[in-house]
Amino acid sequence: MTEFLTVAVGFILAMLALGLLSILRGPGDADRVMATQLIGTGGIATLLLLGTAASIPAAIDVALTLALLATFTSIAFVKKGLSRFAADGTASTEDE
Amino acid sequence: MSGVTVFGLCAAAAVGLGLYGLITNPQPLRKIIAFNLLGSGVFLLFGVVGRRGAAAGMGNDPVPQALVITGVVVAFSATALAIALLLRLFQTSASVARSGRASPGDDPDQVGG
Amino acid sequence: MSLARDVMTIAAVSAGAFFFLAGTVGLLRFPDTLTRLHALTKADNLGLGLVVLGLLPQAASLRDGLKLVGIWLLGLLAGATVSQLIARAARHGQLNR
Amino acid sequence: MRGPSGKRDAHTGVGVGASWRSAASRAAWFLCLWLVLAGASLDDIPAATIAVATATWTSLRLLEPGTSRRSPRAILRLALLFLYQSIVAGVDVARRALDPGLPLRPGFVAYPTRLPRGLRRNVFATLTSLLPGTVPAGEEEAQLLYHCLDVDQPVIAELDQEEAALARALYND
Amino acid sequence: MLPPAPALDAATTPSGFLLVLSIAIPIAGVLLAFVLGDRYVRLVAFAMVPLELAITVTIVAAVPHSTGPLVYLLGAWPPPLGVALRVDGLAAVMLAATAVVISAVAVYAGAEFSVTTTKARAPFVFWILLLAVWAALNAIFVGGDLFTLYVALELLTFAAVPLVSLDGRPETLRAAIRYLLFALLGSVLYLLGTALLYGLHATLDIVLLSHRIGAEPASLVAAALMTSGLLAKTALFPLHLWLPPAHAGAPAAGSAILSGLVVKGSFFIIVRLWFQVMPGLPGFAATQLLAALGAAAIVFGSVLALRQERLKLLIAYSTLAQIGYLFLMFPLAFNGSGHLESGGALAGGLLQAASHATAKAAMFMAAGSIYAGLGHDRITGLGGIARVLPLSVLAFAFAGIALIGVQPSGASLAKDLLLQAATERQQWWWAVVLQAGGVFTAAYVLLVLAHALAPPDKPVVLTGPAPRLGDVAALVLALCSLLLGLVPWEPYLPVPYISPPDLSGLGTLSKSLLPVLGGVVLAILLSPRPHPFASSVRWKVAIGMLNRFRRGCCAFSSYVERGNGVLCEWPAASTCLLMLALLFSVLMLVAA
Amino acid sequence: MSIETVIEIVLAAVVLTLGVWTIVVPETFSATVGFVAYGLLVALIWVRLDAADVALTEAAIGGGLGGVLLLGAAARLRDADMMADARPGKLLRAGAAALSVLTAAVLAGVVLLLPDPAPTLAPAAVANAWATGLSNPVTNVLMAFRAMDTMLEKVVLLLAIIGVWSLAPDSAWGGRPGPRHQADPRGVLAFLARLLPPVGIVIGIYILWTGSDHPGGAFQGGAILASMWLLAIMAGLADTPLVSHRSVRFILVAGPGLFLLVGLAGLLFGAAFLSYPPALAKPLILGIEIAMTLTIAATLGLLLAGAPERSTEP
Repeated sequence: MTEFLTVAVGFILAMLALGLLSILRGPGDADRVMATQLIGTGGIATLLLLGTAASIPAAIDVALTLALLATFTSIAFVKKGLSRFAADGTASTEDE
Repeated sequence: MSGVTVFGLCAAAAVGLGLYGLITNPQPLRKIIAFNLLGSGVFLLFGVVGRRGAAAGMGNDPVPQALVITGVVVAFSATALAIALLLRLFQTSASVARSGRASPGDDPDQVGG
Repeated sequence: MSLARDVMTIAAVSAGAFFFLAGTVGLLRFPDTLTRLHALTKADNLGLGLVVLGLLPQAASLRDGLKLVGIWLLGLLAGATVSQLIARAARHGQLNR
Repeated sequence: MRGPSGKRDAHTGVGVGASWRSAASRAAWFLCLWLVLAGASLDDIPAATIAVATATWTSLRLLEPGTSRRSPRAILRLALLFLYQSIVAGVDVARRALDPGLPLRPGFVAYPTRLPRGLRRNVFATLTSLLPGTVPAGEEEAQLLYHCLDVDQPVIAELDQEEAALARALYND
Repeated sequence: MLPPAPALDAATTPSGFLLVLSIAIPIAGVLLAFVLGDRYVRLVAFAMVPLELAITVTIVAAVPHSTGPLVYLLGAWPPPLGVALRVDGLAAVMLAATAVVISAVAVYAGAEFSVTTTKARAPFVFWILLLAVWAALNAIFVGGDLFTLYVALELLTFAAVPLVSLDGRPETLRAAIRYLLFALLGSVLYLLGTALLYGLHATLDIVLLSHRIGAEPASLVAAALMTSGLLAKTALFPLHLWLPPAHAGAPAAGSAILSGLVVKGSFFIIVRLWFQVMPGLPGFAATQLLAALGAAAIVFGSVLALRQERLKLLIAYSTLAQIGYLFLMFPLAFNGSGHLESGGALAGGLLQAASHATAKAAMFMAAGSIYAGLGHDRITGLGGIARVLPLSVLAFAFAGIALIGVQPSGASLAKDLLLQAATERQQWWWAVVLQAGGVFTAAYVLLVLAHALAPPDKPVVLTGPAPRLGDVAALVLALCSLLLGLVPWEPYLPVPYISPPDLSGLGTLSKSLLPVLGGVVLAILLSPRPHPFASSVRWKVAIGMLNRFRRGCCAFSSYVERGNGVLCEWPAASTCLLMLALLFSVLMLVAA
Repeated sequence: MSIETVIEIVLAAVVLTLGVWTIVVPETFSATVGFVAYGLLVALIWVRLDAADVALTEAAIGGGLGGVLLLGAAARLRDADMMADARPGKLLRAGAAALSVLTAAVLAGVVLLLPDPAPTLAPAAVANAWATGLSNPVTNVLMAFRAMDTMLEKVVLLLAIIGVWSLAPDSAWGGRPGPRHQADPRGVLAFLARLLPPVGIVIGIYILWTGSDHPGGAFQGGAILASMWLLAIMAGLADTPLVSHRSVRFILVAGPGLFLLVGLAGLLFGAAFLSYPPALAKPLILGIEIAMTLTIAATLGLLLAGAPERSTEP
C-alpha cells in the first residue's frame, strides 16, 4: 500500500508542477494567483497521501492548516491588487 | 539516508538561488523575497541536519527544529519590518514625485483575462 | 477485510489522481482565465475529495477520518469562494481591456 | 462540523430566545469540531471551553442569527444533490479537458435569482460555483452573472432546481 | 552518541544570577515602557538605566574575584541541551563600556527626547530602543551559545534599524532599508554557519564547541560563513555600504549608539568565534586577510572622512576607519604554534573597541549639539562655534584626542599593546599601519577643530538653546575615553605590561606630537576644501609650495571616493561579501 | 534508487523550479506568487523530513500571513521602480551567478561530508522530558531547554512592532494601523469572513493546545488566529485597534512579560532563571504558551496591518 500511495504522491506532484508552470506563465495576475489555489488542493492531497504513506499523523494537521489558509493569498490579491475594480462586489451592485 | 541527501542538496541550491537574487535584483521587494528564499534554504539545512540526527524514536532531532521555528519567526518579523519600511518609503517618495505627474493611468496588465 | 480496504483506497486514490490529471490538462489547454478557473476548482476539488475518500479506510481512527472529511469541506469552501473572487476579478479585467 | 453548518442552525424565533438558541446550536457545532480535532479527553476541558466560547462569540458577532426554518430532510437532499452535482461537474470538466476537440463555448449567463442579496445569495452562489460548468462571476441587481464553459447547456434550469432545493432546505419562510 | 560533556563549567557560579539580570532588567524596561505608553516611557528608562548600571558595576566587580568566568546555566540545564551565560574579562570590559555609553546617551537624550503632546512618537521609540539595544548587547556579551547569539544579534538589528529612520525622511528610510537588508544577509550567513556546526558537533555552546571542533572542512566553511556574515554587520571595508548613510541620518543620540556600540556587537562575536571557538583553525593567511581589510578600511574611511562636507558624515566615515583598526589585532595575536593567542594583541583590540565606543559616542553627541545650535553641520560653516558652543567643541576635541591615541587615552594604550605585539610577532607592516591610522585620525579631527576654532565670517547665530547637560555628558564620555589608559586592566584583559603614564616625558610628547603633525599635513593635502587659515599670507606661501603635491593627493582621494562609490553599490558589496566568505573558506582550508 | 527517493527528487525539483522562477521572472508580482507557492510546497518537504512542527509553522506563515504580506506589498508597489537600485551589468550578474553557484556547490559538498552517524541531541531531549511533563520534544526545547532563545525571539517580535509603528507620521501616532478596509458587507469576501474565523479559532486553539504533546504550539496557533483576525479586517468586518490603547499594548507584551515573570520567579524561588518546578512545569508552560499565543496573534496581525495611518479622531 505504501508503494502505491507514494506513487500517487509522485503523480499528483507532477501534475501540480505542470499546472503551476502553465498558470504561473500568466498572462494575467489572476491566472498566477490561481497557482496558490492549485497548491491549496493539490498540496493538501499530497500532504495527506504523504502522511499516510510515511505514517506521520501530524501531516493531517498540516493539511488542515493549509486548507484553512489556502484562500488567503487570493484574498490579498483581490483586496489589494484590484481595489479600484472593487472585485469583492462593491462596484457591481449598489444597495438594493 | 538518500532522501536526506536530496533535500540537503536542495537546501544548498536554495541558498545559492537566494544569494543570486539578493545580489542582482534591483527591486527592494525582490531582494526581500530572495532573502526569504535564502532563509528557507538555511532552515532546510537545519531540517536535514536534524533528520540525520534522528534517534531515540524521533524522526528528527528536536533541537534544530526548535531553532528553525525561532528562526522562522525572526525572519518573518524581519520581512514585515522591511516591507513596512518599503511601503513607507514608497508613500513618502510618491508624495514627492506625484506633485509633478498626472495620476497614473490604468495599467491594462493589472488583471488577467 | 484489509484487502477490501486496500482495493477501495487504490480505486479512489487512482480516480482522484485521474481528476488531478484532468484538471492539469484543463489548465494547460483551456484558453482563458475564466475557463481555467473551472478546471482548477471543479476537477481538483473532486480529485481531493476522491483522495480523501481513498484514505478514509486507511485512517487510524474515526476521528482521523472525520478530520479528513473536514479538510475536504474546508477545501471546498475555499475553492468555491476563491473561484468567485477570482472570477469577478478576471471579469472586471476583461471589461477593462 | 464547520462554519456554514453553524450558520444554518439559526432557528425561527424572535429576540433573545432565538439568539440564545442559535448560540447554543453553533456552540454545539464548534464542540463537535473540537472533538473531531482533539478527541474527547478530560484534560482538554479548559481548552475546549475557551475554544468553543470564543468561536461562538466571534461567530455571533460576525454573523447574526438567522430567522428562517430549516428542514433536516431537505438539507440531506440538498447535500446529496450537491455531492452529485460536484461529481458531475468534475467529470464534465475532465471530459472537456481531455476531449481532443476541446468542446468549449464559454460565455456569461445571467440568472435572475429570487434570493435577496447578502447571506442567502452568497450561500447560493457558493453552492452553485461547484455546479457543472458554472462559476459565479458577479452580480447585477437581481441577477447573478455566471461564467459558463458551455452556454448551450441548460444552465438556467439547473440553477433553478438548485435554488429550489436550497430554499426548501434552509430558507423556507 | 554524544561524548560526555566536559565538566568545565557545568555549574552556576555564585554571582551568576547577575548575568541573567543584566539581560532581564532592560527587557523588563522595554516591556514596561511599552505598556505604560508615551507619557511614562522616559521615566521607565531613567529608572532602568541606574539599575542596570549598578548591575553592570557589580558584575564587573565580581569578575576579578572569580577563578574562571562567571557562569549561569539557564533553567539549570547544562549545555549542550541547555544554554549557558558566561562573563569573562572580555565580556566584562564590553559590558562596562556599554553601560557607560548608554548612561551618557540617556543623559544627553533626556532633553531631546522628552514627550510633548505633539511629538510623542520619536521619544517613545527612542527610549524603548535604547533599552532594547542594551539588552541585546548584554545578551551578546554574556551569551554562551551561538544560536542565542544569533537571536541577540537580530534583537540588536531590530533595535538599531528604527533608530536610523526615526525622523522618517525618505533618505533615512532608504538608509534603514539598506541597513536592514544587508544586516539580514549577514545574519543569514551566520545562521548557515551555525547549522553546519550543529550538524557536525550537535552543540552550539561556545565552550563545548571549542573542545569538539577540529579542522573538518565543514567547520572551516561554517566559520568562514559566520565570519563574513558578522563582518557585514560590523561594516568592515568593503562591506560598509550601509554604514555612513545610516549613522549619519539617525538623530545624534541614535548615531552615538549605532556607531559607538551596535557595530561592536557583531565584532565581539567575531572575537569569540576566532579566539575562543576555534583559536587553532583560522591560520596565518586568514588573519592577514582580516587585517588587510582593516588597513584598507583605515585608508578609505579616513580619506573619505576628509572629503565630507557634513560633520556627521565625517564622523560616520571615521567610524569606518576605526572599525578597520579593530581588526589589526588578529594577525598580531597569531603565535608561533599557529594559534590565536588571547594575549596583549587581543587586549589591545578590545581596549580599542572600548575607547572607540566612548569617544565616538561623545563625538556624535557633540556633533548633535552643534547641529542643534547652528541648524546645520557643514564643516566649512563651523567658524566661530568654539566661542558660542565651547563645551561641545571641547567634548569633540577631547574625544578626537583620545581617538588619535594621545596618552593616557585608551587608544594609546591599545596602540602600545598592538605595537608591542607587532614587534614580538615580527610583523612590522602592521606597525606601520597602526602608526598611519593614528595620523589619519589626527587629520580629520584636526580638520574639524581648525574650522571650529577659526574666526567666523559673520557672527554666529544660534538657532536653538545649547543643551548644557547633554554637552556635559558628551564631555564626560570623552574624558572617559581619554583616561581609559589609567584604568587597571589586568583583572580583565591580559595586559602584559603597565606603562607608567608619563605625561611629561619627552618620548611621550614626541609620540603624541608625531601623529598630530602628520595629521596636519594630511589634512591640508587631502581635504578638497579651502582651509580656514589659508587666508593668512604665510599659509598661502606654504601651501603654494605644496600645491603640486596637493593636487596629486586630491586626485588620489577623488579616486578613493569614486572607488568607494562603486563598492557602495548593492551588487558590488554583496558580491564582495560572498567573495570574502569563499576566500576565508579557501584560506582556512589551505591552512588546515 | 527506491521509490521514496524518486518522490523526494520530484518534490525537490518542483520546489527548486519555483525557486528559480521566483528569482528570474521579470515581474515582481509573478515572483511573489511564485514564492508563496514555493513556501507552501516547502511545508511538504518538512513533513517528509519528519519535522511536523516546522511544517505547521511553514504552512501557517507561508500559506496565510506571508502570502498576504508579500502579495499586498507587491500590489501596492506596482510602479515603484523609483526605489530600485541600478540594474547590475551583465558582467556583475555573471560574477554573482558564478559566486552563488560556487557557494551552493561548497555547501552541497559540505552537506555530503557531514559525519555519519550524525551527532544528535534527540536522546538527551527525550531523556529530560520528565522535567516538563510535556511529550512534544520540540515544545520542550522551545519552552524549557532553550527558553531563553524563545523569550528573546518574542522580544524581537515586539521590536518589530515598534519598528513598524515608528514609521507612522507624527500626526497619526496612536491611531489605527493601516487603511480602513472597505468591502461589500454582503459580498463574497464578507461571506467567507463571517464563516471562516470561528472555525479558524477552534483550529488555532487546538493547534496551540495539542502542541504540548503533538506537533503544534504557540506560534503556529497564534499565526492561525492572526490570519483569522486579518480576514475579518480585510473584509471590513473588524478594524485595527488604536495603537495607543492600553489593552492592545498589554496583549502585545503579555507573552514575553509572563515568560520573564515566570523566569524571574524561578530565579528567586526555584532552581534557576527559566526553570520550572517539575510539579508545576506543565501548567506554567501552558500558561506562558497561552499568553504567547495571544501576543503572537496580535503581533502578527498588527505587523501585517502596518504603521498607524489614521489619527486618533474617528
